[in-house]
Amino acid sequence: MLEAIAFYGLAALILGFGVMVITARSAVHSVVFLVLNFLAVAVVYVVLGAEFLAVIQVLVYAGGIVVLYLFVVMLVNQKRTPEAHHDPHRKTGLGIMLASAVLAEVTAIVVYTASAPSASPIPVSSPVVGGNTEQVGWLLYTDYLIAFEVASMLLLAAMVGAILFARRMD
Amino acid sequence: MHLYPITAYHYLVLAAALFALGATGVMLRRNIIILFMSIELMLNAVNLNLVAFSRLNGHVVGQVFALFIVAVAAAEAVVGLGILLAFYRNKETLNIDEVNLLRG
Amino acid sequence: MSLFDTDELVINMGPQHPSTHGVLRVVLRLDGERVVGADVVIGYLHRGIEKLSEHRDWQQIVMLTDRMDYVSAATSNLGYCETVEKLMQIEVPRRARYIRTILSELQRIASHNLWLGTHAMDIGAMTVFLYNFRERELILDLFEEFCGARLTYSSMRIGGLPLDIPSGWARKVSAFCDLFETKIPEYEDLLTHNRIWKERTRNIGVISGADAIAIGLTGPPLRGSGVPRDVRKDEPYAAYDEFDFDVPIGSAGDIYDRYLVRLEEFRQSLRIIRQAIAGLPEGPVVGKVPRLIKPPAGETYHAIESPKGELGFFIVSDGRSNVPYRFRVRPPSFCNLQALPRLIKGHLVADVVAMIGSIDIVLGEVDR
Amino acid sequence: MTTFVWLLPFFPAAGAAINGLFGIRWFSRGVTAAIACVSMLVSLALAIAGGVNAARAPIAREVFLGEWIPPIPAVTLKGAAAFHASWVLLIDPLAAVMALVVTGIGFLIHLYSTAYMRSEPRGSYARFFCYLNLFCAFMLLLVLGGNFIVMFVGWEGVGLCSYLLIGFWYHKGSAANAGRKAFIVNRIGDWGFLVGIMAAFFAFGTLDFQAVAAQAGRWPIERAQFGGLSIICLLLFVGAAGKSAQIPLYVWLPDAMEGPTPVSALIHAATMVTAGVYIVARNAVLFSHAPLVLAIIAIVGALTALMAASIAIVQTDIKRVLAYSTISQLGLMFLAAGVGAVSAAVFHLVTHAFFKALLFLGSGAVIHAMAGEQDLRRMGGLKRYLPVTFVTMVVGALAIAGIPPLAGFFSKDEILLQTFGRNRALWVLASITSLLTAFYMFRLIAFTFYGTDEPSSPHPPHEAPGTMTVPLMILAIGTIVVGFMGIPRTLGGANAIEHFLAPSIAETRAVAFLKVAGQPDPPGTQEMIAQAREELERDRAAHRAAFPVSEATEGRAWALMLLSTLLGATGMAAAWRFYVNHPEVPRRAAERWSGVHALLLNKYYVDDLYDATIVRGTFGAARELWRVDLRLIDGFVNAWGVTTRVLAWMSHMIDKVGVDGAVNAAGWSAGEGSFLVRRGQTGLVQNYALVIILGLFGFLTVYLLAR
Amino acid sequence: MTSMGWLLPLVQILIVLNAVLIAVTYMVLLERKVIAWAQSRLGPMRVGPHGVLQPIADAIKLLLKEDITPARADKWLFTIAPIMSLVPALIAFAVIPFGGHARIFGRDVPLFIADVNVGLLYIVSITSIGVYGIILAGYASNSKYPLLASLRASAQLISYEVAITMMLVSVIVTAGTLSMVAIVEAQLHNHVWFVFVQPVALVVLFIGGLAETNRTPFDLAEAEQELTGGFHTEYSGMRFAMFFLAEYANMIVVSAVVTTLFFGGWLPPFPNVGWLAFLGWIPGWMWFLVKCFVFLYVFVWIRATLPRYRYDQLMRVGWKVLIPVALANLFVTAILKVWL
Repeated sequence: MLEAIAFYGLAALILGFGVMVITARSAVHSVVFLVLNFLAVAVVYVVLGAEFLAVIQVLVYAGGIVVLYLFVVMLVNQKRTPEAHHDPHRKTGLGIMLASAVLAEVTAIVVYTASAPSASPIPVSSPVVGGNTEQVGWLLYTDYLIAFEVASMLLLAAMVGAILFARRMD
Repeated sequence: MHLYPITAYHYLVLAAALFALGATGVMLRRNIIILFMSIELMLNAVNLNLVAFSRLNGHVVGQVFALFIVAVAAAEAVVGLGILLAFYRNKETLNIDEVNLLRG
Repeated sequence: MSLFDTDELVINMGPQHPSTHGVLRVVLRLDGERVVGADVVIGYLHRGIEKLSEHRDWQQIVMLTDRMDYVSAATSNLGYCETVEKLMQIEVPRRARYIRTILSELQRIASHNLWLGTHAMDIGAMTVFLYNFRERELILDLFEEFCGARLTYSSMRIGGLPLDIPSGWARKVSAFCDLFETKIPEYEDLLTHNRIWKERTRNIGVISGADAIAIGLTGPPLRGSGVPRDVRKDEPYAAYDEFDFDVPIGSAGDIYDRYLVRLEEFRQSLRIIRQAIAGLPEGPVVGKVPRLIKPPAGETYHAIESPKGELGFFIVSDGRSNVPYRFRVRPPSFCNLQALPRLIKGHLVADVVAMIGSIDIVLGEVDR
Repeated sequence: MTTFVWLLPFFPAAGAAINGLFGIRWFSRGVTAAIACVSMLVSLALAIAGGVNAARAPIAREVFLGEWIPPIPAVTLKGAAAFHASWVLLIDPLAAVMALVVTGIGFLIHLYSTAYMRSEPRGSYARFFCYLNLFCAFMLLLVLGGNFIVMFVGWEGVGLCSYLLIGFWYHKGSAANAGRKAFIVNRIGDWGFLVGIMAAFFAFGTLDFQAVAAQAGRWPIERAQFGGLSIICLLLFVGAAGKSAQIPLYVWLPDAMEGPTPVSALIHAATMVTAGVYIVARNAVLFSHAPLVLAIIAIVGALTALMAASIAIVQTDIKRVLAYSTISQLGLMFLAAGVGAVSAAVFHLVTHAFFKALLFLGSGAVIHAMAGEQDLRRMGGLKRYLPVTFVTMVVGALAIAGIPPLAGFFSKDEILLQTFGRNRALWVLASITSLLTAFYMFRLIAFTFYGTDEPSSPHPPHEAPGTMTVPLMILAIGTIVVGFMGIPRTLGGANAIEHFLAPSIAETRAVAFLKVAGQPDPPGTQEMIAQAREELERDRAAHRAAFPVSEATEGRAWALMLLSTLLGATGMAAAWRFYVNHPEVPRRAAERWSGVHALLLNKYYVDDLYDATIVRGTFGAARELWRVDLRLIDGFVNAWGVTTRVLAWMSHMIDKVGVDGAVNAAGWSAGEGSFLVRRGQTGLVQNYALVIILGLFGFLTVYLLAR
Repeated sequence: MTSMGWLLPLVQILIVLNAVLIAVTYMVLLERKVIAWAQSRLGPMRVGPHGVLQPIADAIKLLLKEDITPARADKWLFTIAPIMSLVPALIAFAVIPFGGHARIFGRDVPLFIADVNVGLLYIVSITSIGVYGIILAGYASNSKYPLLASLRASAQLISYEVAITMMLVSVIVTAGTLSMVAIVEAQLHNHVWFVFVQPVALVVLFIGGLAETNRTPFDLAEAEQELTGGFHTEYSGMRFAMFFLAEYANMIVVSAVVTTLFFGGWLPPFPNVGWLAFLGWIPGWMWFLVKCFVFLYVFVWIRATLPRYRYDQLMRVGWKVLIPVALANLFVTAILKVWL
């Protein structure tokens, strides 16, 4: 029962904040809702037994990436709002329709799968007692070490690239 | 599939909804920054999926993948926003419709 | 900082700002935190003292001079009185000259105390402020005992002093000197060798000796740049020619050097006061002054070394009316402030307050 | 202790890394020198510990550090095998002795260099110590390597360091050229060496020293025929000759004197150049099965010794005299190895390391005092100014001349004795060499320290600082005492070194070797050692039976000893007479035998010969090939070209009319026909995204419908 | 644990929240008093004996003051910013162990709200959320000084967070756990407070803590002499009070974290030394509070002593001193951990 309350409550928050992100008029407001959305997702992670990922979600996403967004939003002091200029070729309505259709289809697939007799009916495993941080770390540094190193190279490259972009051109 | 008890499939549906929301944002908005944020929403939906699968399979590999997605999202945000700033410096706008130098 | 180069930010520092020492207004154009341009706007405290003085009789003007450099009223009084005495060629008794010297050196210490306190406060050292006010309070007590006022003393008269010092005052001054000597190390402990203080002040706001002369700086800012100019030494007035003291000078011409110069002036002032107390002659404190002061027609300029720099008075008398024909002040704060715009260009916002502080201005004197 | 043997090369390598990475930019000279010297000192301490350990239990221990090259399928003489290499260090008496020499002399030379290189700029100073440390690390790897591959890493590494250090003053053209020359000549040797290693692998299926020795022991001794083992040994000897400057590959060593003097002392006298001797000693079993190659080695060694000694007589550059002397002494070592007296060769290697390092460092002090002057003729009378240098250098000269009881006497006498037993002709050559050695050494001493000429240096020469003289003194003491570990039985000694080295170089088929990887000695070690000793004695007896050597009797030993001392004294006396008492004699002699003098002065014209044949030949061949290119191939190509052009013109016409028309028509029709598609290219990112979503939608629809 | 199991955490949360809020208000009094003594003054003396009721008076004043929203401010953000600043500061207390376990009413009650297995990371991530309050406050005020200050503050927070997190990793490596409780227990088992193991980490962490809480000499974001009060220039009344509370709550968090990581949390000094066992008679939470208090005192002491850094100097200290030191420390720690 408790889990159901938590799930539906969090789902409402996540989707609600998501809607606010894409509809807010000011970009700053969007950013704030994005943070709240991420925090709600982090709570979902905790519910799903992924504490480490939840903390990383808050630390890296909410505390790092989104701060970057906020910085950029505040730095680009817009002289005319983007919504002012409208390209006639835009197919916004079609886009929303398609997105809804995709959502409906995915939902249908999941529901069918879940209802299929072969599907395992209940949550398979309860979260590991005492957390799974150690397991994540273990996997990260053994089986996925190469991927880990590649990711670090990617971050380095991104860092260098960003510095190059943002540099004053003189 | 019922509303109760909550299974991993519920989370999959939630993730799908979040993904669709992100996609809608990408379609809807013209401010590039908000576009980026919508992409972040979609990435989060993917992460949610991975964590749900990780729960479903009782294995933490999904979480490890989600960690990599976080890293990639960080790189994407950094480079994307860098490009965006450079773009803004040149054109003084953030309208996606004006990013059209390659139009046919 | 390159992320911030998208916009140039214009901010108004003052006239309502905690560290512009009154109502100075600095319009800063910022590139991020870096100052790319600065306009100094003054006049918010203009009371027209020069013009007012042309409608007051000669003794009344003493009161107006109090309101110029209000943290250093005694030296303003002295400058004015000596100018009129020079115009009228009045001989001031030796005892009066000694007491004037004591008063102006006490005033110098008090003024420097106020400066050091606020300057350190601008840079974030809060305790130094209160330490300095603790000692300044003692000086104000001495002034109160001498003339009854704590800020605007009107402590001098043309031809001498309004009254002799109270009995025991000289001893109290000596006691203060002994006490104050032990307090200077306290300031130094907090600042002189403090890494952060040095980083904030060294090589910041550098001005070379030649530039300082070209701009017209006087007082500690000039001496901080290594020019040994001091009116007390170069053109002695009051009783300064009878005492031994040194003129401290800096070398780099940065904020830190100006700070060191003023700290050394604390010690030199104590030296002068002790000599004056030891050799205080007996006699009257007022010279032969006519009842109605009406200087002969003519003009004169006389300068003294106020705590801020060279304070000069230029007075024209027509010899007929009992008011000055023309009264003009050369205020050191005003002249020193001219260095500010060229000092702060290219520095950071935080340095701006440090530089304003290091010049040591009083807006009452700048605007008059 | 044995487990930590890897620390021996590690410390100098770490010192090199620190100095190389940080020192060049940031460290002061003092810090650089401290790091370099301390790393060597630690290494020395470890080497002493290892030596004590080896003396206590003279067995070979292998230390396995890790895999390197994973197994690669290969074909060997014995069928399919896997070629693989691992990081294995081998510590046995021979390695311990070599490590002690490298670290001990290396440390002293580091210490000496701190003062000698003082006038270098800071960055250059750090670079020098980086190279020097790196050299020591590689040298230790060379002598400690447990298989050919690890040793080869060290082998190439020291070659590299030698190149870097010879060309240390790279802005000086001659130094850079000398470095290149050394490198290229060594390359020839290394080619032989590498092929030798491959051949050894092909023959034995392994490259581990112990295993090779064990295998080779089972092969028949190739007494008459030039078989597989002989080929391997010859190839290995080519490498050894390159590294150790033997005929015909010795020409690089004199030129290598362009490097700083401490480098000459360390690399080109004491350690690296002896690597060739070490190789022969290390593979003594292998070589002992190829007597023909041993004979070649002995002959080459003797000839090299004599030839170099004769050249040294007329050289006027102080360092070149010493360089030829080094070549000559190396020749003696090879002679000893060639006649089967491997332990005598190693003994001479050790003593030579001491006195030659001493002589080089002394010459460095002289050069230092003369402000860079190296020409003997411009020196003289330095005895007064450089008392310490003088005394120590005389000690070194006496040692190399073979005057008892200094180190050189014992080792050289041992070689002469052994040679006499095997071949009288070679003994004659060696004896002449030792006579010449004494002569040219004292000629050098006379030129430098005696004579009436005032030195031509602008300011009076001065004794070097303490950091330079202290190593000199230590080395002088070493020169005096190090010989005592090899006092022959004739003189009532025990010939300790021969016994000490015996397990490493005798027939080691049965010698126990243990893999050590962190654990203490396994139980039964002592028994194994005892058993090994026993078998060793048996093997030696068998060996003696197989190689009949005319046993040195007491009387003969005494006689030879006396004779060699006499020869040394004669050489000294002659030098004294010619260069101190009658300085005009040599000049007259040179005039009288001008042909011989010129021959010697020009080093038997070997360099010119190589230049005329090999170098010119190479250039000439290249030029001829270029001509062939120009005439034959270019002509052919040009003919083709003309043909092609004709064809191309025809093709062009077809293109222009037929193909271009078709293409243009296609382009035009595409351009005109794509007006519909082009509208999709809106430049709106979101429309592209829309297409992605559309694809997703389609995919999902298909999926849903299909299930 | 019966059906009332949910009650205990609730009670704990209530107690901790109230205690923290009271501690924060009295922290203000403590600061004023200590600084006053440092400056040979008396400090607040009027409200209650020696001013002990001053915090209450302050609270009443702040609550009753007019809460002004500037005319052209972004009202919604202007309201949410102080909340986003205060909430992270308060919920960080959830994982701080004030003591071990105690027996209250016959039950075994832990003296911490939660022992999360990623406790330290939790604190780091929660405090990293606090930066939003500052940025949004600066942006929402629609005023230049606050904007400048908030940019300064966020740059400062982000860059010092890197050094702090890296230093925390050193401690984590030493302790081998991320849980706050387990870190304290590790100090018990290792027989030594980690301050003796990781002294460099303590210094860097404390300097970083000063910067994170915007305290002298890193109080650039609210330097009133330069930026007239920084990002909360436009704030007044309760919303200002929230920023105020957040700052002092953050100070307490930093002190508590330092205490837990380096000074053995609730452990008495040298808990394994036999003849010092009598120190164990003082309850653990008292030790914890005493240690925290010492660090809070150091915070105030530093404020009374040092001038303020300049913005670029501050960034230089962060990037060119603290982060390299933290990296080196981490490197050395890792090497020692692996090879010892």
